[in-house]
Amino acid sequence: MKDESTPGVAIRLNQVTKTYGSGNAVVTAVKSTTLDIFNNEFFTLLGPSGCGKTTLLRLIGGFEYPTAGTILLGGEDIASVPPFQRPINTVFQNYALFPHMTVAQNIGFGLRMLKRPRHEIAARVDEMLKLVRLENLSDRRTSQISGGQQQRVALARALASEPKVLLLDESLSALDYKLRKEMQMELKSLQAATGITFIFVTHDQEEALTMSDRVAVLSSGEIMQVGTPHEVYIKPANHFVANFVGETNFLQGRGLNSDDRGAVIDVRGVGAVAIATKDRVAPGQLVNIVVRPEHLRILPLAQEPAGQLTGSVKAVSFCGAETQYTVELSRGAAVVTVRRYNTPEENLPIAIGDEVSVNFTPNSAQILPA
Amino acid sequence: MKDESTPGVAIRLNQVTKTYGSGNAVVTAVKSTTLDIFNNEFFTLLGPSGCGKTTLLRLIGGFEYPTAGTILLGGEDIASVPPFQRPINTVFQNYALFPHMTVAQNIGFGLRMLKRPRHEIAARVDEMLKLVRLENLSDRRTSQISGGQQQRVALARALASEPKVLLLDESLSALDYKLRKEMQMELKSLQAATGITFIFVTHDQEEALTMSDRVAVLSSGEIMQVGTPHEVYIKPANHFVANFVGETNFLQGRGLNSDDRGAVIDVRGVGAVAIATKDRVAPGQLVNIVVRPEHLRILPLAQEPAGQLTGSVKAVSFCGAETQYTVELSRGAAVVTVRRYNTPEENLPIAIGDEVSVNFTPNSAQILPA
Amino acid sequence: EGNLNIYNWGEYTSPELIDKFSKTYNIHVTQTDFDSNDTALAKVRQGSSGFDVVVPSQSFIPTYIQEGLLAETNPGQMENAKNLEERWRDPAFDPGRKYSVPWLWYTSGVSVNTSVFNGDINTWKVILDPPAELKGKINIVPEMNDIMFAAIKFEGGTWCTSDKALLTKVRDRLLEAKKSWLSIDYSGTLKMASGDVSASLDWSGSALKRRTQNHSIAYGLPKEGFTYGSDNVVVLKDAPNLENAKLFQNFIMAPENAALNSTFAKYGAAIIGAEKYYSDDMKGAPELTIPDDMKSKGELLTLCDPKITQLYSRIWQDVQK
Amino acid sequence: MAKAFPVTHQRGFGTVAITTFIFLYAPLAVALVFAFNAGTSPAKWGGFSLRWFQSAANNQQVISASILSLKLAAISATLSTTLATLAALAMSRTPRFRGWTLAYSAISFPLMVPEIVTAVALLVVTATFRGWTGYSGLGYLVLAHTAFCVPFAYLPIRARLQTMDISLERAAGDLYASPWNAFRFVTMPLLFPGILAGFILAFVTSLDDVVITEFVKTAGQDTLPTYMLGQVRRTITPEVNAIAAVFLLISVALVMCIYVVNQRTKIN
Amino acid sequence: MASLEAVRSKSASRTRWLLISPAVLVVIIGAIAPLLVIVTYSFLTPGPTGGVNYTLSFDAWTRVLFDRDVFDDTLTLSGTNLEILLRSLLLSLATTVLCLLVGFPTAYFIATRNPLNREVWLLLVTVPFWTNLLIRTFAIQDLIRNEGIINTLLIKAGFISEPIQMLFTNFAICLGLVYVYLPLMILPVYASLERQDRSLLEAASDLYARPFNVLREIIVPLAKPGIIAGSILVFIPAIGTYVTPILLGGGRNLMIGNYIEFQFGQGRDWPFGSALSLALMAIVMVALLVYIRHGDSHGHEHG
Ligand SMILES: Nc1ncnc2c1ncn2[C@@H]1O[C@H](COP(=O)(O)OP(=O)(O)OP(=O)(O)O)[C@@H](O)[C@H]1O
Ligand SMILES: Nc1ncnc2c1ncn2[C@@H]1O[C@H](COP(=O)(O)OP(=O)(O)OP(=O)(O)O)[C@@H](O)[C@H]1O
Ligand SMILES: NCCCCN
Ligand SMILES: [Mg+2]
Ligand SMILES: [Mg+2]
Repeated sequence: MKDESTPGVAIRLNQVTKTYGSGNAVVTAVKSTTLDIFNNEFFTLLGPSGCGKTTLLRLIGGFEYPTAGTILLGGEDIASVPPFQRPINTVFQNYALFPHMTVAQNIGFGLRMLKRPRHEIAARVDEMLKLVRLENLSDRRTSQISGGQQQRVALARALASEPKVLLLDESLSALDYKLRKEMQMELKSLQAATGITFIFVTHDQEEALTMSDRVAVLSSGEIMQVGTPHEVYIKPANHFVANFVGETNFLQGRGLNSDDRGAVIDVRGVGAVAIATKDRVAPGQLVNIVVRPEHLRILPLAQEPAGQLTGSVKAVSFCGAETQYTVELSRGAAVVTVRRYNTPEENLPIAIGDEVSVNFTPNSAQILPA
Repeated sequence: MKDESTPGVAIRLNQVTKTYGSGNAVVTAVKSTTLDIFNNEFFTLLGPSGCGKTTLLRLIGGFEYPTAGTILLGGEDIASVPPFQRPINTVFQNYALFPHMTVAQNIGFGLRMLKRPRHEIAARVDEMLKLVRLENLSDRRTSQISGGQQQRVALARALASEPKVLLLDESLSALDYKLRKEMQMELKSLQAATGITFIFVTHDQEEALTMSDRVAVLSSGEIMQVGTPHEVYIKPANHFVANFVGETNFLQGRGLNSDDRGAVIDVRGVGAVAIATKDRVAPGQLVNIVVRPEHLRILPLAQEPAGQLTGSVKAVSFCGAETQYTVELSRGAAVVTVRRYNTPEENLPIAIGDEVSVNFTPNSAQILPA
Repeated sequence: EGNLNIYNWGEYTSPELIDKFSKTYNIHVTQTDFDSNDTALAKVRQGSSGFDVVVPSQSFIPTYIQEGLLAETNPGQMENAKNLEERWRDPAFDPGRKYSVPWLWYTSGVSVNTSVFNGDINTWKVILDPPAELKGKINIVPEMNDIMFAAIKFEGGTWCTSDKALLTKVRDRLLEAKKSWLSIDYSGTLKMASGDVSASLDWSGSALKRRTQNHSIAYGLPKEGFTYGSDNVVVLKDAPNLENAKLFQNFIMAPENAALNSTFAKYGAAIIGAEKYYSDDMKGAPELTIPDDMKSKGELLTLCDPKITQLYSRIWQDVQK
Repeated sequence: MAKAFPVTHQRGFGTVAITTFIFLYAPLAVALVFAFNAGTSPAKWGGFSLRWFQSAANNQQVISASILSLKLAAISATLSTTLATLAALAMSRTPRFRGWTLAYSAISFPLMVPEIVTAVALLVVTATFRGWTGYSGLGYLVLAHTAFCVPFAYLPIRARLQTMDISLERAAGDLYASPWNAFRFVTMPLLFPGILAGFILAFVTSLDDVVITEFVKTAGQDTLPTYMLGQVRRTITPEVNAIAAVFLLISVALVMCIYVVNQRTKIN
Repeated sequence: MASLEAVRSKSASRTRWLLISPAVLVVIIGAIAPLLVIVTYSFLTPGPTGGVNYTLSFDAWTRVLFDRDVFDDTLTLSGTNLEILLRSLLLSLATTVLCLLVGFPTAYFIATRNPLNREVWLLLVTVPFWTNLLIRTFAIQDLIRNEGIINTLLIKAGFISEPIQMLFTNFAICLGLVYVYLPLMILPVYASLERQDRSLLEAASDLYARPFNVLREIIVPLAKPGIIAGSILVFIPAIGTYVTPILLGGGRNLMIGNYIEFQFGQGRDWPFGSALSLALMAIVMVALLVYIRHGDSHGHEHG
């Protein structure tokens, strides 16, 4: 069953469902998921713990079999191909390096299993060691190298046999902050250098946004949104995505009227608020206005006439580069968070208890069904 | 030895040194440190791993004895007082809750050891449970409650016997992002409510800045700077503090001239740059100009005449709320990082390889000796 | 050729004898020890024990025969049977020697370390109502019939009595005496030399052997009555090596071979001409003869009626636990 | 000035511990010393000599008992380790399944029953079987030993498997190793210390057994322990100590062997 | 597709049982089935020459608790059987308690050494354990006999003039059992102490607990699973012991193990022996139940 119609697709998931258990205790880890992942793409599966990311990866890797649906690799159904025959390799979350082998033996393992000639293996291992900059550690045991180095060995090992697709399960979660940032860069450039399709799993939204060409946001086994990082952050498809990716303020209201260029929403306790959107909002429809904290402007009320929203400051939190203000809007409309960069000279003269005006431009808000 | 001269001081460290090991393998964990921590203060020890934070805390708690120097509690030398007689309690990093006791038994443990009457203990435990809002979990085992709840039990347990000083060692590090933010707030308000001196240890600069009245920044067993969060971020005392607290760009140059209102620095490959500072810079003196990434402005060179600095973009990294630009300044002056909030409409038309102009105002930079 | 599995009392088989037998016939010999006739019988009764020859006391031989445990090897007709002493040639327990060959003979009495106690030792009192010096230093060999015999005689009864009143006294006597006993142990007599034990219900040869190691040990035959008897080599019906077993039966009836045994275990052989091969310490040893004035007190031990034996055995169990 | 508050210090525990170690070693030391006694008492020193080693080496019964002991231990340790390895692999490399608890209880059963009970039970059964079949060879002992060695072999193997990361085998599969190759190149080398520990534990357990052997053996099947138990029916001489010395040496060597292997191959 | 998953799990299940069954089978044949046989035997009557007669009877079980008088066959609560059971129980409990009293501080001592030395100390505990049981028991015998080292030293030192009778006493049995099974106590207790989080001790000190209170309130309660495991591991073999009473008890201080053996040997009463074995099993099972109740709850019990 060759599917010639989609040349650019590396992996195609077709209505894939995976359930665990039986009887009353059925857990649906992946719910009829359909998804195309393209060649040469850095694709990320993002979602909270337990949403099914690992399961999806394991389905692709062949460690689990789908309960329903098909998985195509390069257009070919791979249902009956066991893991050790799939040209798909995995970088495991804990690296899973073989402790009884040296770095070089680890990297060469896949090729040895593929019965490649010795000299070819040796050459390829050298090449890989160079790629991940570990030439002089080739004879070390994997227990004698640092976490970051182990991660690079795991990568080299998975890449050595030139897989079509590389799967990475939370490969950076165990690293500390600095090392993690570094490895993000390295992964990104390795992907660019090798041109292999990377499917990366993380629960860290910043990591997902920074690294990926496209992101799929998952929740409870279902895909909520697939798009570029920018799309996902700026135009979240639903409440879940808006909330999970970045910090967000929600203002509940009802549609007043809407046309091609925007809508006017009646926010309880605030009044009419104009939003630039192409979506139509039916009059009376309950919706959420979504605004990011950094898109809100805050000013002392005394200093300036009231804008769209007014409220009183509940908390001011100095975070170095930024200050975060927590504002309770008047008449209980909502509690919103505002962030702004600190100026070097002084902080805004805003303190806890102050009355403030909070504004945003019509362009900076989104509308989502409530 | 009562020291009456300093009524507001809760803990005084006087030339405290602590070394581990002997012979060739001596490690100096704390180097002749002198420090006053005031009553009712939320004081934070901030520094990278291994800088001696825990050691300092353990010295105060009585688990280690200083190699040299004295520690005064309320003006009294406590060198020979064992931990179980010091009115100082600790919230351990891993909470160290007694797994074989209920929440209530944990909280009452200290009072029980102090042989307080039963009814007094019961009353105090109830009070503490209320304080940390865990009334209905009092009979749970500590293994049956969540991380955040455990942390609150640890707090309540340490507070129950009304210590003079509370020590908290990386008490939030183990929590996940959301919970951690929440607990920061709670800790802060608990400190305000009880009026007890909190000494808090963290390696997370954002946490330190957000929570503390004052921060001491440590490096290799020495105090680098003590001050309010704002002082430490905006006026770092030295290169280490500037680098460790927040992200920073350094531009190396030599003094040209300076007066009361500022200095002009000759930055290699850039030319004269004016900085608003009260510090005098001798002509020819090697200095670093320190600018925070969020205080740099970036614009396409094509769009606008060149500002102070020009360079080409090496990397653009989308992080959701912000985008980070890595710019290599012309003539190899430096590589700087620029951060700015994303606008909702579109990103800046700046891509990798673009020539850009990078500016900052004289006010937004600091000068530090190189 | 082949094997021979011997099941015998511990410390009762001369290694030289085994060596010699082994070399003569090129037979590999294995030995297992037992410590009482009851243990041996129990093991043999389980069946398929793998043993070829067993050496029970003559009192048990009728039981072995009745239960069909033995192979009829007719040792009385063997070449060396001519060496049998007259009084062991046609015994009541095995008329015509159809099954058994005498190994060694013994009397059952008490050995005492005279440096600890030098009063009258020709009485069961030594172990059943012991003087203060011996309390807590007494060993009893775990041979039920011997100890029951001693106790019944001490209480003035006759062997195989079923008189309840007397047996109650016997039981009480034993229970009382047990408090003075240190151990109920086959090797207890062996420990006399080392000082742990100072008096024991014992057998003649064993007593002699101890005396050669510790000269203050003496053997007494109780005037209340004592038993004598012999241990006999029989061949089991399910013996895996029947022919070798027969060879062995014949072999030990040769005087010089019987003497090897005697010299090792210090008991008297039942074979004519064995004496001249005895070691010096055995020659004229008092342990090996029954003095004329005691001859009337000696009884050849027989097993009682099974009902009575069962009664005795339960008394013995009560004492043991 | 002390360096740190001694939070783990408990008064008197050190003294008790040292006393305990003396208690553990004093009898062994005495027994060892008397192996070199020239006299005939295992308690009264009569000068130095190696005569009891010689005497043990010449004692036909000791030699054949030793050979049987070692043979039995080798056979039953090999068998039980093999069986335990298979079972441990199946029981810890798959998710919990129905019957897991049953299988686990069965395997650890011999650990929970007092030896004497198993011993008399086996006595009864083997006696009957011997009667039926007429076979009275080593088979009964091998079976009995293998059975009670299974849990001893199983425990360290399973412990090793549990600390062994299952993702290593997955990684092997991911890297084109067929299930057999994954076992051969990854599972087996990593499991080896556990298997070795299991084997040695089973070996020593078999070598050490008195009670079950005593009840199951038939004529000519004395192992060294049952031969030594038979010592209660013989004169005790330092020959026993000499045998003990040799066996102590073997045990220590085996323990050291496990120790070294474990040190070398700690899973990181 | 669903069937593919099903087929895989079915064949996996078959392989699994193929791997497990040999081990289980051997244990069944070599340990479990014989036990079932003696369950049957305990309800039969003794054969005249050992073995059994196939007639149903509860006599064996009756005799576990009651005595038929030697002379008049009246049933009374069996003083002697109970005495043996009680002695076995007391001796094994005393052994367990002594092992704990000695073993706990020892385990604690090892657990508080630095990690490198710990392994060596632990090795020192295991070496005697791996030495043949008989060898160890003989060693004790040599040590405590009247002419043994201890008595000789005491006499030489002038503390006593007559050797103290230690061999062939209950004390000797207890000493022997403690000696032989002590490592079985130390190892699990050590395991639970070694896992203990040092910061819990610091937390207790921080909260005004003096060292003894730290021991009582934190260390011991948290080591409870190890203590229970150790106690069970010592108790089971101690109560069923057979060799030690023979070698150190001099055959006059019988324990239940010897009494059982007696029934299969000289006593020639297999049903009664079987019933006694099963009674012993029952005691052990009760002990195990206690273990499962308290040992598995991770010691989160507080007294
Ligand atoms: N073998 C299994 N048996 C039963 N349920 C399972 C199994 N594996 C996973 N699950 C369940 O399936 C769901 C998805 O699990 P999965 O491991 O894919 O989540 P995840 O997104 O990787 O989470 P995490 O970020 O915590 O790793 C969860 O509810 C999990 O409990
Ligand atoms: N018991 C000890 N023995 C020897 N050196 C020690 C000991 N404890 C700490 N050190 C050393 O002292 C220095 C300070 O350690 P400390 O634990 O106080 O650092 P820290 O700031 O708390 O680090 P982290 O953030 O990693 O907890 C380190 O170099 C450490 O290696
Ligand atoms: N020592 C052997 C004794 C034999 C008694 N019949
Ligand atoms: Mg996962
Ligand atoms: Mg620390």
